Amino acid sequence: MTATENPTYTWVGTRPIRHDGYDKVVGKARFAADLDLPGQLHTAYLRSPHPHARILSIDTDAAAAMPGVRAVVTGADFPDLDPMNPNFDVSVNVMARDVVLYNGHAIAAVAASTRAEARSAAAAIDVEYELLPAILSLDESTADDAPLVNENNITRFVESDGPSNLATVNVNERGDVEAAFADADLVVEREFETAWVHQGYIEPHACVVDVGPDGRADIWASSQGHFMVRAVTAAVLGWEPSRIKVTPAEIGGGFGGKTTIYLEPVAARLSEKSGRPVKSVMSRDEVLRATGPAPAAKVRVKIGATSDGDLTAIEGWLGYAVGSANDFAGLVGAMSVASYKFPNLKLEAIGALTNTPKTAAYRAPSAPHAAFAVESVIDEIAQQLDLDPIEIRLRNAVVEGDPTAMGMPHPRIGFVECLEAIRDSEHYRSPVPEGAARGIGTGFWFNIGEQSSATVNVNEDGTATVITGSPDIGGSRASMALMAAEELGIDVYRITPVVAGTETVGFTDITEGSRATFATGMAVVNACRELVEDLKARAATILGVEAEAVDWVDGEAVADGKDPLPLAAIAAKAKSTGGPLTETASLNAGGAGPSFAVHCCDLAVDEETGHVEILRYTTAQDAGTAIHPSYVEGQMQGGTAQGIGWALNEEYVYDDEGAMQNAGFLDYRIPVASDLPMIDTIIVEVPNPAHPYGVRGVGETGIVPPMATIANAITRATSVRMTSLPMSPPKILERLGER
Amino acid sequence: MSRTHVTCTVNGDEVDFLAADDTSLLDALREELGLTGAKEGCGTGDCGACSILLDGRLNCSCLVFAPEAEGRDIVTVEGLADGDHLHPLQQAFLEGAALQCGVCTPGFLVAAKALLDENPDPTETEIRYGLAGNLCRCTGYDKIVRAVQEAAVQLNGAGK
Amino acid sequence: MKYAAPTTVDDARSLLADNPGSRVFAGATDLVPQFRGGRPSPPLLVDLKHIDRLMSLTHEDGQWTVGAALPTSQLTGNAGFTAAFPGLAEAAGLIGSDQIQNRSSLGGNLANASPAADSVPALLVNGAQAVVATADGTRTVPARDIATGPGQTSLAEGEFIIEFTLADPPAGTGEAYLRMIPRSEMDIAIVGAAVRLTVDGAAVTDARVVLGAVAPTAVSVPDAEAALTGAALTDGGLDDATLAAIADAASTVCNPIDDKRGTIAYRRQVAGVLAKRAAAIAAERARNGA
Amino acid sequence: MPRVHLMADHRRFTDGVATLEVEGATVGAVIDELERRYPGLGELLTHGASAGIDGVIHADPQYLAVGPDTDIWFVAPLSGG
Repeated sequence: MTATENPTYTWVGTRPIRHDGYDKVVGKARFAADLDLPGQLHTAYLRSPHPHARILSIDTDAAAAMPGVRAVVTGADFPDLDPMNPNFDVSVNVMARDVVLYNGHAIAAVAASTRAEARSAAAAIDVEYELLPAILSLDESTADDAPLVNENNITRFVESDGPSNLATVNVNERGDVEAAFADADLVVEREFETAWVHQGYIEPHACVVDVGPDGRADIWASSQGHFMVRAVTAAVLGWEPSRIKVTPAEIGGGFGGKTTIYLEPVAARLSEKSGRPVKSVMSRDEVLRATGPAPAAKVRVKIGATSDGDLTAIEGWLGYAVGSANDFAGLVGAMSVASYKFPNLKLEAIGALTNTPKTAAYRAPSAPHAAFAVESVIDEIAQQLDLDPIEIRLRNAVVEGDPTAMGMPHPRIGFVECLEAIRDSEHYRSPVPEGAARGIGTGFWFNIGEQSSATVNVNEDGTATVITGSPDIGGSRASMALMAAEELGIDVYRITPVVAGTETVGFTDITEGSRATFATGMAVVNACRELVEDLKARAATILGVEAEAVDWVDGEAVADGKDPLPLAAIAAKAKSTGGPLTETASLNAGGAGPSFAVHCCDLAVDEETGHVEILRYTTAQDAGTAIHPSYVEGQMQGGTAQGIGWALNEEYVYDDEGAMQNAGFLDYRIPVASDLPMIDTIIVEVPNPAHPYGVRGVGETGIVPPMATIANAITRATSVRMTSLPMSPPKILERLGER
Repeated sequence: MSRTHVTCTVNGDEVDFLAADDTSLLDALREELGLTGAKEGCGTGDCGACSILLDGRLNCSCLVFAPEAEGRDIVTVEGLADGDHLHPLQQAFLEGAALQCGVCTPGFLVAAKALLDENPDPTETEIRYGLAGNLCRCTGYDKIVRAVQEAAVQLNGAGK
Repeated sequence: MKYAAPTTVDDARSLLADNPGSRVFAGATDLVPQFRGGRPSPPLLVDLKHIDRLMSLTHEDGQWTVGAALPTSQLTGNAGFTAAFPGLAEAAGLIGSDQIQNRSSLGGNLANASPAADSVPALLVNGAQAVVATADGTRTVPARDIATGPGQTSLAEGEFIIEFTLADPPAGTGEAYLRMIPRSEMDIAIVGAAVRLTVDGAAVTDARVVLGAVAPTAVSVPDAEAALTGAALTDGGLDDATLAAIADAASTVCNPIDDKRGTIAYRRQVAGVLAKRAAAIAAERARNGA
Repeated sequence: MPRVHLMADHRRFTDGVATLEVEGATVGAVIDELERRYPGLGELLTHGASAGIDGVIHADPQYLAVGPDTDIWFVAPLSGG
C-alpha cells in the first residue's frame, strides 16, 4: 500500500459534520457517569493521607455497619500478583496492599445506596499506619543513600540486581561527543526542570459495573481502550478476560491519562460482594491526587556548534520523576529531541520513583520535557551566533534517511516542510509587535501502530455501518466514515461509524500514540477494499458479466455495455447474490509516520508582575494527509493549549507531607478562554508512505513545542533565560530581579 | 432520610422531584430528572460543565442546592433546541467542529447562550471572558470562540 | 443538612436562634467547595436570597444601600452604581466567572473572610458600613471590622449581614481596584489593591489605599495615603516620586504568606506595583470626575 | 546476514560493539542467537525492546521475517498518550 502522489479525493480532506456530533450538542451523548442501572450503589474511597507508610491494620467493621452500606473492600480482596507481572503496578495502584506509596493512594472503598452514605462510611474506616520515609523529588530519589520508594520496583529494560528507585534507563550514543565539544566553536550547556502536570481531561474517571450471579461482569467505562479495561481489570481481579464485557461509553478527554485503569476492578469486587450494580465516579480532587500526572523532570543539555551554525554534538541527561510505580513504557519520547543531524550524540534518560502518584502517559510522553531543554539551548546558540531561529533549524533538520537518536534511519518526514511553512507564514514575516517578542520551537513524536479491527456492513438500503474498537476522543469516527466513503464511493452521511464493545468487534488496542486514524483507519480501508471486491463480484452476477469486467467507480459497479449498478441496487439483491454484505479486517499496523511541528508565538511580559500574555500563536504540523482537516486543526490547537498551560501555570504543589495543595481546577490552573489568542494552524501534508491515504496521526506532537517556544520568546523579550517550568509570574519576576 | 418536594419548570415543562436538601441541583437534574446533559467536571464551580440557566441567568448547577429550584425556571442543554430544530449555537458548534470529546460542550452551549442573550454582538475578547468560566481541555478554545461568533451572526441576521 | 428559605430578616433570625450551628448563605460559591473539601456540614442552611431587603439595590439621599445577598452581576450591571463606584464594581466583577457572578455577593465575599476576597479592599476604601442582624435587632459597623482573620469574623453566632451602605463619593473622586492572578480569569487574587482618591483642582485631598491577599485581613496603607494626600496632579497624572512612595509603602505594609498561590517576596513586590497602578487609574478617574 | 544495531545500554553485553551480524530468518531467531552468544541480552531484547526494521517500528517482532540485507534496530518500547 502506498499513498498516491498528489491524490485527489472526493471525501478525504473534506469537513463533514461529525456523525456523533448531534448527540453531543443536544446533551444526549452518554458518558460513563451518565449511565444509571436499577438498584445501583455508589462508591467512596478512603485514600492515604501519608506519602509513604506501612498499613498496620484496617478496621472496616464500623463502616460496614453504617446505613446504606452494602460492601467494603480493601487490598485483601484482591489477589497479589507476581511483581514481574506486567499488571502488578496497576494492581497495587488500584488498591494499596501492605504499603501506601503516595498521598491519595486508595486504601479501601465502600459501596452504599447513596454517595453521601458511602462517603460517611469511608470516613469511618480506621487505619493504623507506620510512617516510612518519603521521597518527594527526583534528587531525593537518585541520591546515593535514598530509601526505597517502592520495594517491589525492579529497573526495567536493563539487568537489575534487586529493588531500586530506578524505573527505567534508556541510553543512546553515537560518535564522540567529547571530541566534538573540544572542536566546537560554541558550546552551550544548561539545566532545566519541569513540574508534575496533569492531563486535565474535564470528565473525571467513571464506570458502572454489574457482576451477575453467573460471575460475569458488564462494565461501562470511559477509557481510551475498552479491551485494555477488560484485560487489566481481569488481571487485577485474577479473572479470565472473557468473563468481562466492556461497553465503551463516550470519553470526556484522555490525552493518555485514560490508557490505564483505576476504578473498574474495585467496582467489580464491590458489585460481586453486594450483588448490585455499582457506579463509581471520581471527584476532581481524586483525579488530581490519584491519577496519572506526567512526570516532573530535570534535564541537562549540552550542545556544540560551529560558528556557521552546524550543530555538531549533543549530550543530554534526562531525569524523570515517574511517581510511585512505573508502567511508563520506556523513555523513547525523550529521544525525540534528536530532530537535528547531530553527528555526535549521547543521551541518557532515566525514570526515578517518587512517593507521588504513579504517572501515566500524557500526550507525547516524555518528549515535552526534553524539547523544552533542547529547543531552548538551540535558540540560545542561534542568538549567540546571530542566526535566525528558523534558519539554524533548517540548516540542521533531519530528513529521510538521517538517523533518529536510536540510530534507525527516519522514514519520509516533514520537518523541513514545517520549518518552511512557518518561515513563509504571514505571522513570521510580519514585524514583531511593539512591546512584544517572538519565539520559535519545534517538536516531534514517533507515533505508533498496534492492533486494530474493523467491520464494515452494507445495509439493505445501501448505507454502510463501519464498526471499530477505537474509542473516539476527538472526532475519529468522522475520519473512519470519510475513509470508508472514499473507498466505497458513497456519501459520507450514508455511513454510520460505530465504536463497539469487546464482544462486538475484533480486538483493538488503546487509542493512544496518535494511532486511531492511522491504524484503525487502515483496518477500515482494508475491510472496505475487500467489500468492494465482493460488491464487484455480486454486480457481475447481477449484470451477467465476468467479475473481471466490473470496475468500481464512484459507488457504482461499471461494466462495458451495461447500466451502472449503484451500491444500493447491489445491496437490495444481497440475499440472492450470496447473503449479507460484510467484511472484517484486522491488523497489527507498522509504519506509523513521525509527525513534526513548528510553533511561533508572540507574547508580552509585564516586567513589573512577571505576567505573560500570549498575543499570537501559529502552529505548523505535518499530518501526512488530513482526513478531516477540522479535527486535525483541533488536535494541533488542543495540544498547543495544553502546552501553553504547562509552560505558564500548571504544576502540582506539594507540602512537606506529600499532600497536593492545589487539587482542584481553581488552583491547578489550566488555560481558560481569555488566556489564549486564536491558535492559527498550518496543516503540512507530507504523506506517510505506509498508509493508504498517507495518514501520520497528529494527536501527540502539538504539546511538544510550546514550552520552548514561549521560553524563547520570553528570553527575547527580557534577556532572561527561563529554565524552570512553569514560567509562572513569581518565577519570572524572581529571574527578572536577578538581571 | 427526609427529602424535600421541589416543583419547578425545566426546559418549559413543569416537573417535580424529591431530593435531600444537600443534593446539588446538578445531581437532582441528572439523577431525579434523568437530564444528564449537564456534567460534573469539578463540583466546585470552577469548570462550568454543569452550567444551566436559572431564571435566565447562568449558573453552575453544582453550586445550587436542589431546594433552591422551587418555583424557578431552569434551562439545560436539553432545552436549547426547538424540537428537531437546533439552536444556532448548536448548529455552529457542529459545523465549526467546536467540540472534540464533547463533555464540556453542554456547559459551553448554555454559557454561550447566556452570553449572546445579554450581548448579541460580542467581540472576541468579550466571548473569551464571557466563557472563561467554562474549561475545555481539547480544543484550545479557538473553534469554540469562532462558533460563538458565527452563531451571533446567524442570530443577528435572523432579525432578532 | 436541611435547607430553609426565610422571607424576612426576623424569620431568618429565628431559624438561626432555633438551630445552633446553622450557616447562612447566598451564593454558596465558597461553602460548597468547603463541604466537598470535607468541612463538616451544618444542621441547617439558611438561604438569604428570599429576603427582599438582602436582594435590593437602592440609591436615596446620597446613599447607596446594597443588599448583602445581591448577586454581584446585578451590581456590575447597574450603570448608576458602576459610575459611582467604578473600582468596587470592577472588584465585584472579578469574583469568578459569569456563573459565579450570578451567585456571589458582597455579603458572602466579606463574611467568608478570605484575605484574598476581591470586593473587600474596594468596599473598605469606600468606607462601607455593614448593617448586621443581631439576636434582637440590628447594629451598624464599619465593614472593615467584620473580617478579623482568615475565615474569622466579628459576627456572633446567629448574626448575619443584611446590607451595606455607601455614601455617594464626593465630587472629584476616583477609585480603582487591580488584582494579580496568574491567569486572566478564574483565579484567587495573589495581591489585590484598591485606591480611592479625591482631588480638588491640582492636588489630592483625600486618599485611601487598601490591599488584599497580603495579610490575614485586608490592610490599609497609611503611608501611601499620606504620600498621596496633598500630592500634585498634572496632566501626566501623579508624579513618579509619589508613585514610588506608594509602591514602597504598600510593599512595606505587607505581611503575606508563602502558599500555593504565591511567595512572600512576590506578593510584597507586586503589592507595590498594583498600589501604584491603581493609584494612577484612580487619579485619572478623579480628574475626569472633578 | 541481518545486521543488528544495539542501544547503548545493551552494548555492555558486546564489549561496546554497536552493530553486529547475526544469523536468523526471523527477529526471534536473531534474538535467540544473540542470547546464545551474549547470555542475558536475548532476555532483555525479548521483554524490553521493539525492533525497527526498514524504517518501521514493530512492538512484537518475534516472527517477522528478516533477510540477509535487513537492518534490525533494537529500540526501547514506545507508547503514547
